[in-house]
Amino acid sequence: MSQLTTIVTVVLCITMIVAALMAIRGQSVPIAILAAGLVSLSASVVFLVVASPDVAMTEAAIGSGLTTFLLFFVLARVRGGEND
Amino acid sequence: MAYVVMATGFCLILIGLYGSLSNRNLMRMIVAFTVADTGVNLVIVAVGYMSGRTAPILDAAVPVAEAAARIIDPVPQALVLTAIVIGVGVTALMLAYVYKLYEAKRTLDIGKFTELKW
Amino acid sequence: MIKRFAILVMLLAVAAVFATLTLSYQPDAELNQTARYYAERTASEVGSANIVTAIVVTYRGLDTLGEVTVLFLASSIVGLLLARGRNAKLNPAKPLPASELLVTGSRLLTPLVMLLGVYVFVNGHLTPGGGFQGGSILASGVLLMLLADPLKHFSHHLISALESIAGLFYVAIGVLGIFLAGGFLDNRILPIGELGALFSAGAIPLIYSLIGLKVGAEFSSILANLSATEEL
Amino acid sequence: MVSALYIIAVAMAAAFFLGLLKDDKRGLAFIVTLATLAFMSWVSAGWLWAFVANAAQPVEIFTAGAQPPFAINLRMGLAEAALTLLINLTGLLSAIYLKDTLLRLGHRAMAVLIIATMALCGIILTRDIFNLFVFFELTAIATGGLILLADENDNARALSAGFKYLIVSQVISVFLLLGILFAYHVTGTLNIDGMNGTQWALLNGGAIAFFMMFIAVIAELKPFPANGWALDIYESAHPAFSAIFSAASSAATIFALDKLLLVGGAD
Repeated sequence: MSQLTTIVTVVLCITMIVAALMAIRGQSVPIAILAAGLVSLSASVVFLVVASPDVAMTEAAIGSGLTTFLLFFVLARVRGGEND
Repeated sequence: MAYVVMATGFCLILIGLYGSLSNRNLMRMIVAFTVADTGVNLVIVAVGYMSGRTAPILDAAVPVAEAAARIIDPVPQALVLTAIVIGVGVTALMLAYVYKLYEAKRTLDIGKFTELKW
Repeated sequence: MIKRFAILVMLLAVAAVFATLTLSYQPDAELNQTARYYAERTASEVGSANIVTAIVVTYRGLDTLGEVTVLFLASSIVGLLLARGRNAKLNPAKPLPASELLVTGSRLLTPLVMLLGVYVFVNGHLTPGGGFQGGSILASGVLLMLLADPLKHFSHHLISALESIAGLFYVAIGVLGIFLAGGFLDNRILPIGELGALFSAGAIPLIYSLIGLKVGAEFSSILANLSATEEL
Repeated sequence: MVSALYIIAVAMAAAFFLGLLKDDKRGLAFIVTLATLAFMSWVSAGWLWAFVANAAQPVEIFTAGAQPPFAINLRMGLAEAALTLLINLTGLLSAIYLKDTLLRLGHRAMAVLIIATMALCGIILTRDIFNLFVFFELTAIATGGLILLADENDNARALSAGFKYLIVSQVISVFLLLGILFAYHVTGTLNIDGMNGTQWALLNGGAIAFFMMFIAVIAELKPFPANGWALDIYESAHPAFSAIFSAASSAATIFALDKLLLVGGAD
């Protein structure tokens, strides 16, 4: 396993953990949703590095694409209760 | 390599579970669950990984004869495909619930639905 | 404060379990018996170049059938939940019209996104990708249309009709497998063809296209139901 | 005897067919629902009669034309026949009892009811642990949907009970999925009978994997600490649904627990 891919994986894993912490600690809900989208996005790149392209496509298309949009869509409808 | 990805997956699950159980806002709970689901998917794919092998696609690069020696374990990938779509199904359902709960009580704080035992 | 402390203690226990799992885990050097069977037999038995697709559609077809039913359930229940409130309010507030950039952009992009979605699930058995990925790409195409024209009334009946027809065909192909080939959801009801051709791997392209249409229709119906709600 | 696979195939075909009907044809949709549930009960009653009267042997049903450890197989034995009959009859009787609610809510609620009954039968029939997980998820989502059959006035309670139920079932499915996966890694197969052979639970990591699966399925049974939210579901949901939720799904979960004990090597 070449050095480069190991470094890329480690960097991506660190960004994922930081983004996950932001997702639960975020100041406001939109930032939390964006952080969760970032977690899914970097997870799909890690799936590519771990030689599973099918899962990478699914995670990218469904995990970061549709889930993030669903969350923002409902958040727009439920704006009032955001900060309680 | 597999250890790094698996350790990250387990950290994501722990962060997701902590976030969903300790937050009072409904939307934050769902966001934390999405993170936990991504963590579970990472662990599953990490278990199927064998270093130095390639993706389970039979083409010019991986002819059928040497397939068994050169590909990683395809079964966890098939399981993760199902797990991701189930996670999205449940998330969509929970979001519809949040909309209706907000419509009923005009608040997203789970503590306000106190007529229940919990 | 007590509740937070209790959660922390519980998660520490769970973290200990995960740590022992990670430490005691050794990646095995050779494929285990199930994976070895799939690696060697997929080309001859199922004829699909993408082994993961062969497992998802044929060997573990019942899982995928259950999987598609999970999405069917999710979209039905979301429809059930959100439909009740909708007929109460007859005149939805006029949402602000989408910007010029978005309308023209989506008019150009939507056909391309749909084409990509169809390509992904038609070639599911050759290249990475398949019904679920193609279906969600289709749904993001529909999503683009929803964003560009919020008031465009999506006929829910058309979407649920498409979803049900695709589902019925999928179950019919499954039952056909019992009579014509080895068992329920067996893909040898059509000729396997030679590895790598578009019309190879028996009924897998057909099944995965139906799944793609069904997943796309289900996600679109969830999005259409959500977009028809009012801002509270 | 009609193969037990038709319980699952016909239920799904009927649920998808209901989506085709226009919204005003609710009477026809209700008739289709009753016919499907009656057919499912008839199939399992036929098997029960075959086992009781002329002592037939348990039957393995293979799917996808491959041997069990490499494809999913279902087993129809005396216990399975009796339990599926219980579940299908519960589904049928509660459909009759829910007649006015189902007609008010339309064909989607009927499709959810059919799929809930089918998923419970699936938990009992399947001999593959990941398939067990998929049917558990189907039951959890269908329960989340069926809770909404409650009448209009105390809607908020039903909704919050349903939401809490979905949260707990999400946490349970995280542990069940991890348990299944590490069990697969240690034994190399996903089939319950395949796992039963090797005393794998004592090997490296196997004990923890089995423990996680075991805890997840026990949590599905809603024992003491978790019964806070389960009580609210019983109170706020429609009585017919409480019948399904308590009798049928507990029976299915206990049987799944029994199968898991088989996996652990307790023969």
